[in-house]
Amino acid sequence: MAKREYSFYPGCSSQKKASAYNQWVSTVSICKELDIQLNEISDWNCCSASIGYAGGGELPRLVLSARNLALSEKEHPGQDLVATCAACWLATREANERLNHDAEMKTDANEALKEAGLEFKGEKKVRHLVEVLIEDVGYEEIKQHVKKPLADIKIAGYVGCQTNRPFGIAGESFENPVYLDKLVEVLGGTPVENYDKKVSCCGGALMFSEPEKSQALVKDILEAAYDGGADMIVTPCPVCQMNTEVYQEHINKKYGTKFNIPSVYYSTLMSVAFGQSAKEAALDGQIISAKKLEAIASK
Amino acid sequence: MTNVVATNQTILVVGGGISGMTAALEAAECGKDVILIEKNPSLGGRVAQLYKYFPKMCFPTCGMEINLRRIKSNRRLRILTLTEVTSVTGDTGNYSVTLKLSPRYVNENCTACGACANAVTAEFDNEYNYGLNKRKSAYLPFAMAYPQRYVIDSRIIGTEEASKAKAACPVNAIDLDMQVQELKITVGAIIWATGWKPYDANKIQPYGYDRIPNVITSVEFERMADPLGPTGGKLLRPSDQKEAKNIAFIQCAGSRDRNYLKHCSRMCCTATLKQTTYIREKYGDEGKANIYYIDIRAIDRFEDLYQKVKQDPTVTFIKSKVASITQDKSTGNPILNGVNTEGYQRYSTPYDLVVLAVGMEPSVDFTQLPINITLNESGFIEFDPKNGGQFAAGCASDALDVNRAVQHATASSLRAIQVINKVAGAEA
Amino acid sequence: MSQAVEKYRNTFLREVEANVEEGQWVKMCMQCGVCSGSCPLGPHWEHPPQEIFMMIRANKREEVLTSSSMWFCTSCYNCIARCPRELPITHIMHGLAHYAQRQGLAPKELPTAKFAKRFWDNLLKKGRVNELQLGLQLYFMNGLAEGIKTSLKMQKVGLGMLKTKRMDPMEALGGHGCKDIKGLKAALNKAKQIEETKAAKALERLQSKS
Amino acid sequence: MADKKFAAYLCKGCGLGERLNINQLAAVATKEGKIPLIKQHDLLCSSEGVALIQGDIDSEQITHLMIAACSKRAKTEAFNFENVAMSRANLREGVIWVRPDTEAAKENTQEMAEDYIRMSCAELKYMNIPAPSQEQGRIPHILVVGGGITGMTSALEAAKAGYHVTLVEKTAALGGMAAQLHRRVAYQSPFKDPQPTGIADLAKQVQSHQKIKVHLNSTVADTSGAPGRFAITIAHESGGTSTENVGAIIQASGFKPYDAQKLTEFSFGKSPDIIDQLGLEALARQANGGPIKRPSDGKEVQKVTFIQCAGQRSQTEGHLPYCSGHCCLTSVKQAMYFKDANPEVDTLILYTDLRMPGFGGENFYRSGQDKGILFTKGQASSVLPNGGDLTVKFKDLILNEEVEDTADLVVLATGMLPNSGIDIEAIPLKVEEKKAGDSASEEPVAASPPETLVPVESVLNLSYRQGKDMPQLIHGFTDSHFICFPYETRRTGIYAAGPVRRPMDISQAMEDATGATMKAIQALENAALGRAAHPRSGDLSFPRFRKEGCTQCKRCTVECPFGAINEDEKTYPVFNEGRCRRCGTCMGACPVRVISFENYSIDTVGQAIKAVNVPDESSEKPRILLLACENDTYPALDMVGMNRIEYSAYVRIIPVRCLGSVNTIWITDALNSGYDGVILMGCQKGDNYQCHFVKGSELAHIRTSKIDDTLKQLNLERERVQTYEIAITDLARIPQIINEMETTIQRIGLSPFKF
Repeated sequence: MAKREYSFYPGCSSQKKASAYNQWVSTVSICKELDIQLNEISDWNCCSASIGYAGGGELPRLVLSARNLALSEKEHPGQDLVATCAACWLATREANERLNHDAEMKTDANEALKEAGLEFKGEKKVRHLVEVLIEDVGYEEIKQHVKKPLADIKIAGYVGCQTNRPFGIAGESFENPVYLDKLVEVLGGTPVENYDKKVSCCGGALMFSEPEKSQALVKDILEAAYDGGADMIVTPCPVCQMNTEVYQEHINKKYGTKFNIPSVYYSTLMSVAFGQSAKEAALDGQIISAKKLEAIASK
Repeated sequence: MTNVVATNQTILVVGGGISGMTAALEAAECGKDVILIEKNPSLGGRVAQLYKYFPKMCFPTCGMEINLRRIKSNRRLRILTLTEVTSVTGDTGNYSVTLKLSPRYVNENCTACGACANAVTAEFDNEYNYGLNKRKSAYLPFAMAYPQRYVIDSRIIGTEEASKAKAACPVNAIDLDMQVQELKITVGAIIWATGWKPYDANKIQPYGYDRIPNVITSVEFERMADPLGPTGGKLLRPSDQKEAKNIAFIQCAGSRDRNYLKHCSRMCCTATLKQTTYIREKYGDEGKANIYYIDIRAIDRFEDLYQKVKQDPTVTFIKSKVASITQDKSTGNPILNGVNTEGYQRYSTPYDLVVLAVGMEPSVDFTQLPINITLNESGFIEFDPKNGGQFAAGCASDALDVNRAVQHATASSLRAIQVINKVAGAEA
Repeated sequence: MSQAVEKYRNTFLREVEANVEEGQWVKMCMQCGVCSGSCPLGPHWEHPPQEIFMMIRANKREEVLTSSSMWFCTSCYNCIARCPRELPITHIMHGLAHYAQRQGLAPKELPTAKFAKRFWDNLLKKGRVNELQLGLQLYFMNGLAEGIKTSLKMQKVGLGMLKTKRMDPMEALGGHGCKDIKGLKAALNKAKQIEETKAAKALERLQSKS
Repeated sequence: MADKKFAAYLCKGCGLGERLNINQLAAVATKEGKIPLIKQHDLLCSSEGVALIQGDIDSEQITHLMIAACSKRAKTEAFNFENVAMSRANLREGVIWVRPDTEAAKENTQEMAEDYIRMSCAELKYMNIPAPSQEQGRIPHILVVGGGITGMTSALEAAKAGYHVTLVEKTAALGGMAAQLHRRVAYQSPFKDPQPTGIADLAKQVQSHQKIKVHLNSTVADTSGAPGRFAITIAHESGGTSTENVGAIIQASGFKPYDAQKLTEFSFGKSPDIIDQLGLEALARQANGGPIKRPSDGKEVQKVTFIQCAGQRSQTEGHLPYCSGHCCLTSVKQAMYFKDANPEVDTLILYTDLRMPGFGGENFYRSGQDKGILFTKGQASSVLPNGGDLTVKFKDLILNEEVEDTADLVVLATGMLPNSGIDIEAIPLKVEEKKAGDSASEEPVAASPPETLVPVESVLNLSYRQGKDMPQLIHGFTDSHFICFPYETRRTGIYAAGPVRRPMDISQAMEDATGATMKAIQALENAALGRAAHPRSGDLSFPRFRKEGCTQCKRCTVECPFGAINEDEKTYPVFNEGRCRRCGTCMGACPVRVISFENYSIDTVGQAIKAVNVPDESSEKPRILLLACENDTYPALDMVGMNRIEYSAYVRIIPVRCLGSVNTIWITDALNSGYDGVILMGCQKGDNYQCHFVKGSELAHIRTSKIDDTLKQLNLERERVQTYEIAITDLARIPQIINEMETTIQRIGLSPFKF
């Protein structure tokens, strides 16, 4: 029996060979280290992120999440539902709260779910893995697992939007959450102080439809990290990670900048600090390689 | 031991700010026995920290002086400072109240000569100036403080500092052995004039009060404008002590906002109008005031002040709730970001200094006290017959300006007298 | 000014309340503008949220529903977090976009509208989103020539993703999916049906009253 | 009065003993002050010190004592002796704290202290212990003028405290404006819905209360007397009169609505569907919860537009410059009438600033929004009847466009005008010539001249020399000018309450009524004891007048800021002690110096001035007299001392009750005695006056401006007398002014009047 067990909703981007596959890999490795067992919901579906609205109405979109919750309730009773993807977590938590708050809506959702032979009860807590790490495991315990402190690495904690608003991590402010900074410190690194773009939007899903407008936002985020002397950016969100990492060349071309800064998941950071291998930390998943982490991992 | 004579024909007034002083004096000057308690070492409350009053731009110390003179010449009124209520039991016309008296460590021998302050070195944040400067650990809270007696900060008790203060006193006024006392009294009616406190600006995260040095609160600005304040009346930026000339005011900072205070704090609009005149007073045409507002609530004849300020070409009004404040790292200038909703114009404007017109919240959380009283959603005391012989006066009842608070306190005084007269069976 | 009679009536507001996600909140806006100032893509909005709310009250149905503005919502939730009146602005924007689309009034050539629609369709197919298919569709949504141009521009990104095993070319052909896709589809169809029935009823109620 | 027995006590504490030669000061008190009993003490304010003094009072029957220690504002709890006259020589804040502790400064500092001893002794000699005025008695009875919600509340609150009330209402029923309302704005949590006005119930309570006597169809025909002995003549419509003696008066004469006919741009009067807020109340009462119908054709209103600030907050001629405070709340309430009856009705409120303050206001606004009221920040420019409908033109300030909209009904949120009676300070009005009642008959006439804004009927009919009604503050309202003292009026014992005092809503008016009742009760209780009302509350002194010297010049009657002094048939002043605030303005005004107070007189100050030792010319030590208003300047001087800010050792300071009490004889006497300069410091005057007695500072400025003639006669430079307006915060400025006078004297030379 693992020390802690959760019902797990990986989401589309964390599937094998999807854009956040590296998050999945590193998450698996840190959970192993911390003795956390993530039980995947067997037949989960997409949450529609925050972009399904053109086609899907309010109720259909809620039903998507209600289905996942219903499955989790059925398969993993008593376990909190945990997600690693910001959008997945947000959509699921939102659906959970709204359906529990609005009896009529809940009845409607269940009427729809009946078609799939499911029922949403609304008895689960929906949590982000970061919450599990901070609240259930705690900084102290994480610190005890640090074998290779991330010495001399300056890291900009980019929290982004959806892990931060409208729910956020308990006790953190919307405008200046500090949990990533604290985590960086616990892992032996140096957080960038006053990183004032830490909760700015990267464009999210609009990177696909409005790339230029979104890249302008990413440019500011990267610039602020550079101004703060960051060696790399750390983020909890797959969309943030991808948007800050993969478009740097486009941005450089457009704005004449010379960005080349790695953007990593907090799970990758932790994995490296826990002394796990580059592969376990999914460092091979970096398009812009995190050389300083690689150096530590290979020590 | 402090001795207090009180009966069920005595009125207890809790809070020695302008409302409490008024309520107490009106009753005492009507021949009633009144006990006025104040948790701080001196009377005066929030108004003692104001530089000027709107709309006349007169000085609160002036009214304080009159009220102090009334207090000094009234034998019906007993004042206890450093005193708080810890419990209330009983009912209309017969309340049993427990008071907690904290030690001042200075007795009535004190002549306010200041020798103790000269002797000590330890300093603490000056509460009177909202922490904008330091004060000694033996101190007179402010120039007009009444009782005009020094205070020894309890944090130095038991240290060498305290002994130094004691040794320096030429009149043997320092008594370091003073202890907390508990006092039980009987009173007929209670007036809660517990007042307000400025909303904690740290909680208004988008405005970065906790992160951007040149973002300050309206109460701090008020101290800054005061020639007797921490900056000698200069409007100095905290980041570099440079004079701030182009200043933005953000209205409803914490008020009318479900994230913070749901209610409108009423006085902030007029207070800001007043504060723009400070800028004019210091710089003439060289200064600039920029007011970001939702509605300018300059009610009744305060409208005159609004019209006057509107005429001033150095004052600009922008209908907008500022979305966020960022900081220009090279200059330290706060940058206001948002949208002027009148005609939709986006702005990102730097200023030398930003003043948050912070809202008012009740200074006492009555839900945390063993006191049975009806509160509204914002924690203000509601007028409710169930409150019996307990009445709110001033800002304990709602966000009020000084004038209205005094008016309300005067009314509360009569309500208490009605209870007392009934107890006394007084037929006119 | 012949249309004067239409203005500042509740008609459109009621329609929004009946049809738009969280539409009942629109009336609570007090025009402070904090949402408009908080939006990351704000400068691209012809009408920022607070103005859209005012337009709804001014009965500007056509202008609102044909607007491109709400399609610039990145779902960053800044507006919600800061709104002093508790308006779930993000959701209202999504709801308005959805309703505009349903009414056939959404601007046809808007990239986000197309993308959002395709996202949903992609999702519907297998219950999970196929990033590559979605991406390819996206690049070609503006026609073949544009698509090839975009593909080339994005080529390096794609290669990077491939190399780091964060993209699977095989996904273009099939890929992940829900096992009970039938059940999921049935549930979604039912949900859609419930929603549309309710909206129709609400509209009927409205029309019978006025 | 029993024999005066004098004693002086010199304190050596707070450094006085080290800095000053106390024995020498004692010698001055003995030799020059002629005080028989003199004691020194190490710390006079200590319990031993106080006991020492009290012991002497008890055993030696001391009646007059001089304390030479700190400022008279300090240690008041310690030096608090009953039934004695006391003067205090301020050696601490006034001498050692403002002088450098150097050998070089010592001589001048000691001279300063010695002079203060001389001055205090001289003052004490001429002081008497005041006995209360017996002119009035205790009449636990209050007159309330006005039977609206304010008046009724006042009456009930006074009765609840055990006082009798006579309520005079000029109409046939109680209720006033509030009786015309359908509902009132929510006044308690959760502040969501319009509430019953409760007027009928209130009226019933008033009418059935044993302690309240109601006169309907009646007006106040005459008010004479003073607090504690007001005599009221009440005229009844039936023709008869009755009289009543009351202790105090509450004026709750309310307001009248602004005449919307003046708003031609909004076509008021051109269509019955364009109404004001009271008009809508009538419609709502008619509908009584059902659908509201428009007056023109009885059609159910489907769309109503409210125009806020109609004719208000505007500098346009004929408009009201102020905000009436309640109209936003009222319009929201009225829109709720429609919404509660039928949520489908469109209700649009056009506002520029929505003023719904406090906890309740904001909740009520939210509730209005929740009910579906549309709010638009918009500036209305016109309303025009258009067929059956109305066309409203406005600029939507948010959408930034000119809009032409239609409505079934338009409600103009017009303002309120106070029923404050006659503006006694306006330039003599022809209004005064008009007979009461004239105005009512000429009501609907168009093109009204501006002076009809001034009500022509007196409310109180005061038989006061200064006029029939209370002076108005601004825009016709009888508000107090003082932030800290909202019930201050310039007619002692008469308090305004409700919208006559300031624009306000019902909740506020009820609160205001209660506060005013408190003040009225207090005024009558203090009058009974012969005590002054605010701000010298408790003061037992009042002006004593030597009729034989009086020249009937009327200056005292004209200048009294409180209208306390009438004239008898021979035009001698009649003082009305109960009305007097004890400021001393009459004393300052009197050219023949026949007015004084027992403890503050021409002599107490004049002799102190003369007691100062003026050195001869050869010493080159000038003397400067500073007459300092004790309200703001003297506290400021104390704080100067506390902050150890130094100033010239040549100044001698005498606190005065108010600059208005300064009689020019003091100045001429000072100059004649060889003072080189005289400074007067009082409060701010003018429109934004800070003078606690309203006119005192202003009058002093006028009087001293005339002193130029005297200076000319004496062949003295005009710079030798200066008058300043000082604020309590002027800690830096006061020493500067004093030092500048020293410099001036150096420049122009010492006075030639030294002996």
